[in-house]
Amino acid sequence: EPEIVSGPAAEPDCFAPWTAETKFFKFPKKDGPYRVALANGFIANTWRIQMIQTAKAYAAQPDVAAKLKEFKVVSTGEDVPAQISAINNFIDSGYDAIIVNAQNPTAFGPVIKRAKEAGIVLVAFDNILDTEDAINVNVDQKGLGVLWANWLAKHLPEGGKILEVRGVAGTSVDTDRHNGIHETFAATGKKWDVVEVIGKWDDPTAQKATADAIAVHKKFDGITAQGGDTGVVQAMIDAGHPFVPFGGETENGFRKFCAKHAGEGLKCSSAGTGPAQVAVAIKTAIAALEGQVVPQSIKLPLAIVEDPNFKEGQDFYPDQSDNFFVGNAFPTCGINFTAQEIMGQTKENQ
Amino acid sequence: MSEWRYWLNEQRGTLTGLAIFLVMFSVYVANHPAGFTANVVHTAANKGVLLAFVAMAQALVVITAGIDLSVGMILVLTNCLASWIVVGGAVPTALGVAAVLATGTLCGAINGALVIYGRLQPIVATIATGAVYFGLGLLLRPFPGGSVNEDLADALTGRLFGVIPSSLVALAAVVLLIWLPFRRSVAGRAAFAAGSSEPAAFMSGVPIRRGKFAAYLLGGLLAGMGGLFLTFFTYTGEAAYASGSAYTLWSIAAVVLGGVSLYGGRGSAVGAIFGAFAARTTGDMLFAFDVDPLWQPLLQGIVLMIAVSIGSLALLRVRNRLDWFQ
Amino acid sequence: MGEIQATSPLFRMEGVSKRYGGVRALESAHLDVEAGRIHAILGENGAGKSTLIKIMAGVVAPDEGRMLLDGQDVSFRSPAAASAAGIACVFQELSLIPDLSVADNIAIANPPRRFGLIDRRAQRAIAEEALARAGAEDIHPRTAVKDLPLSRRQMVEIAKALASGPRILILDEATSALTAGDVAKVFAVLKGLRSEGLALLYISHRMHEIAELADTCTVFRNGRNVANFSAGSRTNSEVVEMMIGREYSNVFPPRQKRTIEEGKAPVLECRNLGWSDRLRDISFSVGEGEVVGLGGLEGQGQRLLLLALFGVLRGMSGSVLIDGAPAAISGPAAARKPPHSMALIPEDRKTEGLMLPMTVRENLSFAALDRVSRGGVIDRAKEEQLIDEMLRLLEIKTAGLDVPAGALSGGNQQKVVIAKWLMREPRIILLNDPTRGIDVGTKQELYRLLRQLAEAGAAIVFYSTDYDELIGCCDRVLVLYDGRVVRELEGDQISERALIASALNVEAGQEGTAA
Amino acid sequence: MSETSESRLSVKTRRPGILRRADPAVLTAFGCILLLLLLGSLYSSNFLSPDYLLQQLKVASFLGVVAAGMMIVILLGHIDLSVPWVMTMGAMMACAAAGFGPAGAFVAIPVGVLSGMAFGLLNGFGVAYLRIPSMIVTLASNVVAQGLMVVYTGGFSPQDSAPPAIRWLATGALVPGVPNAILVWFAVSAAMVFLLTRTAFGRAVYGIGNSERAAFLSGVGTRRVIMIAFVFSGGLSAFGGVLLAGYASKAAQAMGDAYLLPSIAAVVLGGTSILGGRGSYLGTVAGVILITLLQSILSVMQMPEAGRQIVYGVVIIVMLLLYGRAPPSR
Ligand SMILES: Nc1ncnc2c1ncn2[C@@H]1O[C@H](COP(=O)(O)OP(=O)(O)OP(=O)(O)O)[C@@H](O)[C@H]1O
Ligand SMILES: Nc1ncnc2c1ncn2[C@@H]1O[C@H](COP(=O)(O)OP(=O)(O)OP(=O)(O)O)[C@@H](O)[C@H]1O
Ligand SMILES: O[C@@H]1[C@@H](O)[C@H](O)OC[C@H]1O
Ligand SMILES: [Mg+2]
Ligand SMILES: [Mg+2]
Repeated sequence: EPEIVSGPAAEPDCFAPWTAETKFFKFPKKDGPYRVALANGFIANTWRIQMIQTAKAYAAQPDVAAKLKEFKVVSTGEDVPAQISAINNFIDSGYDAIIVNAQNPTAFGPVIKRAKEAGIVLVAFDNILDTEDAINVNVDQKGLGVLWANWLAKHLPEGGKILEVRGVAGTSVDTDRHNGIHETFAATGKKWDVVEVIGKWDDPTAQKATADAIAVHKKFDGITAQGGDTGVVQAMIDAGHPFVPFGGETENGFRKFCAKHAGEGLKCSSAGTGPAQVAVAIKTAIAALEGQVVPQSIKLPLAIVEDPNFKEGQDFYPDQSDNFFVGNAFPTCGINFTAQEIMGQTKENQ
Repeated sequence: MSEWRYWLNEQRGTLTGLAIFLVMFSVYVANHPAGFTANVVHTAANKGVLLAFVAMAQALVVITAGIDLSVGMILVLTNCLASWIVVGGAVPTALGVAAVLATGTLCGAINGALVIYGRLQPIVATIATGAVYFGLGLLLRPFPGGSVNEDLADALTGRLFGVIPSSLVALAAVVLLIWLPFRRSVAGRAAFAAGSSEPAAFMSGVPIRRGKFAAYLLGGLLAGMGGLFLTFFTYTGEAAYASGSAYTLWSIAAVVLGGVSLYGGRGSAVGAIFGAFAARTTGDMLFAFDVDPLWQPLLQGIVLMIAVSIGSLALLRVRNRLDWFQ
Repeated sequence: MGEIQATSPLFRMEGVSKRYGGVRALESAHLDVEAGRIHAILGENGAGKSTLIKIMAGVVAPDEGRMLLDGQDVSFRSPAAASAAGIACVFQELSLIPDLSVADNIAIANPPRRFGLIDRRAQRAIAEEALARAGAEDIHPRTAVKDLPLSRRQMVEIAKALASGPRILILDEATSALTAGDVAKVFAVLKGLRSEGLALLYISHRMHEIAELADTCTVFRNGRNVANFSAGSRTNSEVVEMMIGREYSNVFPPRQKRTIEEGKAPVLECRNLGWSDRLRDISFSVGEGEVVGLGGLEGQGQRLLLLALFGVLRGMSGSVLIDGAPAAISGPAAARKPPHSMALIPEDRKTEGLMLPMTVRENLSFAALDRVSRGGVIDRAKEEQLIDEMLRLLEIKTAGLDVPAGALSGGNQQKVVIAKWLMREPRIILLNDPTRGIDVGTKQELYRLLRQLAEAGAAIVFYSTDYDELIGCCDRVLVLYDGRVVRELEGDQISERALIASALNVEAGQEGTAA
Repeated sequence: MSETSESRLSVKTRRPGILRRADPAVLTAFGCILLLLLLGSLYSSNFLSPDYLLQQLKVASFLGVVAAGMMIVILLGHIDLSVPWVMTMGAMMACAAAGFGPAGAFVAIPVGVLSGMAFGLLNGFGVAYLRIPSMIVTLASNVVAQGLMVVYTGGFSPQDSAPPAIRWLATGALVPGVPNAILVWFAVSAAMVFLLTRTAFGRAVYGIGNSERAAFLSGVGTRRVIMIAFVFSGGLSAFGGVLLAGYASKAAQAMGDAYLLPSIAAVVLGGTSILGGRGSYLGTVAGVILITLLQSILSVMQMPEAGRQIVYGVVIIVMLLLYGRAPPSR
């Protein structure tokens, strides 16, 4: 059971509390090296693969490896109960800390309770847990929507017709981002005509939906998309749609387009956090096990790049895959992977 | 042949399912860091029971030579519904449970009506109804949330006398109260008969429609129980499309592993339960063995491939090639 | 013609008609069925016999007409309704459910119940009793039907009909797959039932069975009942003429005297063929132009032997020689190719010979596509030409080449099966009971065809369950018993008496003199 | 069973002339397409614009290619559930091959298609030789394919952007105004019609779908035919993936997920019997267009996802009730 203490956290730049009200935890110090587990849900997209590669790379860094007796990763697929069971199994097998990318933020109540009773440090990231009893390494999903909407509002001061490409229906991430966008638009008091289509965070799907929307609506004044951004731009190009301001995520392909077509009007805000947040989560878990003070909810800095600041070799990599998410570094936490070294790592090792 | 040989022959599929499960589970437990403890069994039981309900639902329909590609979505829909109404005191909770089960049953009845009275092919009819059920689930839960009567949930997902997982007890009760009577009923026999040979069943005056309808209907009920248990297990409702599809696909794998013939007429829901537990254990194996995380999905695929190929060993014994086509 | 004036029949059909699309399967049919009598229904293929019975049994709904049971109007909405009224039926197509046990099947229509659930103990008792009544005590009630051979299944079917305690029992070609011993048992049972006062309807294409059993006969032709008379009041050929509506003579074509070339190897030769314990040490040869019959009781390995020759069975011992050279035939695909050039007319034309929903054209050329195509592409003109030849050769009656094969009458379906193999110009032709369920007229055509093919140089192996056919068609007959060839009869030796004696594997005194 | 087909066909024989050859299901499917467009045009006249229609045909062509493979397998009375990841694999392998310099670019498309054919071979072997129900073999091989792609993506820093040739194949315009994808689909369709109606293989496929036993006893190498059919299906799925990669200009994980159920639905809505043995390729084309249009119109009308799913399901059911019913049993 952690002690509730007052801040600041051990590494305040990295372990930034979510709000001023955020509690701080101090777990009883345990002697290392530790057994740490990562319970991932589904695995079959680039983001997740990149995340797992980052986790392995981070755990293998000499200073981190020295603190770890074991680092085990299990991916349980789409099914929430399977993930719950995996965490239960980790608890029963006596792991010191469990890191989770939760399939469903609200489903883990009983396991959180068990972990707490067993004195296990539970850290959630990316898809975090709806609880104050575990540590959340958090991305401000709603804030992301707000950011994109503000970007569009800045470029379209009079409002306009917007295409919003949404993610996977039924998830909280999609809903949060959507709400952020709409609340922000509403607050401007301008007239916004938002056409929503569903891209499912998938390039071909988003591309198709965008192409259809363009064929029927002919012209949009601005576009925002969560995931599938590369496909959305591709659809604009294919349809000869004029380039317009765009708020989107951080795929390398998207950023390539943003850099290339900025002059023609593709003014982008590209923001999000990369899969490297898993490293922050591991770091947090180790810190907690070492008895350091950590916030219950850690706010990850958004990696934001906006027009005209797209820099080749830093914000995007023209020769690399479209699919990976740039912004894989958290300098404030001393985590400085570049995406391509992550995705290439095993290749070199082999 | 003596009587027990007949029994063995009748139960061959189910026993194969049991054997596959036992082998896999022993290997799993033997390699589990915590070993064979009440906790480990409890965890495996809770996870297995969910798929077991869905697999039983699938088995009932498969026995009629049909297939239900909407079971996973019935699970999702009932989960979303339960997260709204299985709350509050004893009476509202009980009413909520009844309403959730009734909804599952209704979904099954719709599938049955389309297949039997609408004369649609089960594969496509249930692909379509699956979309509808998922859509309804999404209407109920545009994003994850809701709650459930936690006392009831804990009781049904906890342990009896500190050792026996109560979810297993619930599952056994369902087998006893639904499957066994069904199998012994005229409708149940009609379901088997229709699955084995519909023209012969018709000529024999078997109430085919009633039997098939009952199978679909009970299938919906069982899938609804799965949804209810999902809610008990997660305290929440979520319209997760990928998860619904995954349950559907794994339910097919489970019935095959459990010795239910996809051609109809043969198999038992008990076998499907073992199949479900075996299927779940393929995932658990990855936990017990130290497998590179990126290799896990591949390994699971290969284990599944091997498990479903086991049945084809019998083929080596076929000496009259015409027997291939039975 | 009617000599029978029943006072009040148990069951009566008046003006019953049934159409399938344009086909009039039954045309204002009349039928009186009386208690305590065995009533035979005769007619060639497609005459409407089965349709009549399906209507009685509630399987098919009639288009018009009425039915009376005990003078009361009845109409059956389902087989269950007919069964409840006391009508039990043994169908031509077996109506057993393969995955259920014998007991389940026997009690299927109305299983005994306790507390609303099926009482398996009681059910088993019922099954045992019914099996005993049908004379099939050897069948264990727990066996799955699919594990039984065809002849046993037919016995189960009969037991099932008896178990429902019927007042009217209908048997539609119910003995076609039975062994002689079973037939005798079944006949005894039927006679017993008659004396108990049941009404029995009996359909069969076997005239001698009808002669033995029937009290009354009704003949159907083209969906109408054309004659009604007491058994024994007409000669066989009169009856046949009523059935086919024309004169009936010279059933079997004359045999040509064969001259065997010196030193020429037989076209087909088997040496010590064995498979499991079902075929044992079988050796024989078939020369060019020869028709060799396979005789014996059902299920003595004749069908398996044909399948073995055609490469369907795995793990055979012994050897097969073609033109004196050892041949390893790995399956039908290999068997049909030169130099083997074999053809097999299979047992069941509906599931093994034809794809019923596909067109007559597609069925005809199906086995010969390699001969009418180049590089896998079908040459339609060539296909058409071959098909035309076959239609003319076999006089297949069809509304066109684009109608589904399933729409043809049974006899014509069988002709299509034969035609599709003749398109390959086979040298070795294996026939598996090709005339089963075929009417006399068509049979006659088939006999002629066989002879023609033999004269053209084919080697023919001909399995038949009909002794007359073996006698009339074959140059030699091998009689099988328990997977072995127990006798080889040649020329005048082939007589009914000799065939039966060897089939039962008993020593028959003076074969030569039998009728 | 035989009654079923007999009475269906007896209807057919009564209809005159040209109509006799056209399947009523195909006609109804095309009718539904027109109806959909009409309904759509009430929302926006742009639904009838050539731009929009070409765009639909282009997008339909990916599904069309996949559905062609699915149809062969369904005609046999089987099914191929490995479509999603075989498609993804085809796309990823093609793009990966293109990473190996000019030679790679040259073989990219064949490599993608071949990888799909290899999986088809695995499926076909399981179905034809091991006689495992296709539903379960292909389900398992889908999991295996997914596993391979995860390992591959994680381990090999793959090249995944589509090379120009693949781009061109999907989005270029050999005939001005007509995207090549449509031409490719047309070519695949022409080949399919030829294959199914003019070749011995096509006849064998229908024959096996109607009665595998009869086909076997007719001397058809049924196992080989079944295996080849699955190889076709795998190859076409992968080819669909390649085209999709060309459209999206890259390959990505899970890109085939959205194609499994629609490809089955398209084949069946086009009048092919899921039990095998019956169906015409033209119907599949109609089914593909129907599904694509339906999805697109619902998407553009901004129907929320929940409503889209419900409408999508209901429309399929209604259409099946219109013309996809089995005949009554009595
Ligand atoms: N389900 C059906 N659909 C279409 N036509 C049918 C159907 N059943 C029977 N017929 C046709 O009705 C006619 C009478 O058939 P039925 O089966 O009654 O003949 P049958 O006298 O029993 O012949 P067999 O001696 O061959 O058994 C035939 O022309 C047959 O093709
Ligand atoms: N289901 C059907 N659909 C269309 N036509 C059919 C169908 N069944 C039978 N027919 C046709 O109806 C006619 C009468 O059938 P029936 O069985 O009486 O033939 P048949 O000429 O007496 O032949 P056979 O002597 O071989 O029995 C045949 O020409 C047959 O092709
Ligand atoms: O956060 C999301 C992550 O969970 C998913 O796996 O990929 C897309 C990301 O936006
Ligand atoms: Mg006739
Ligand atoms: Mg008949």
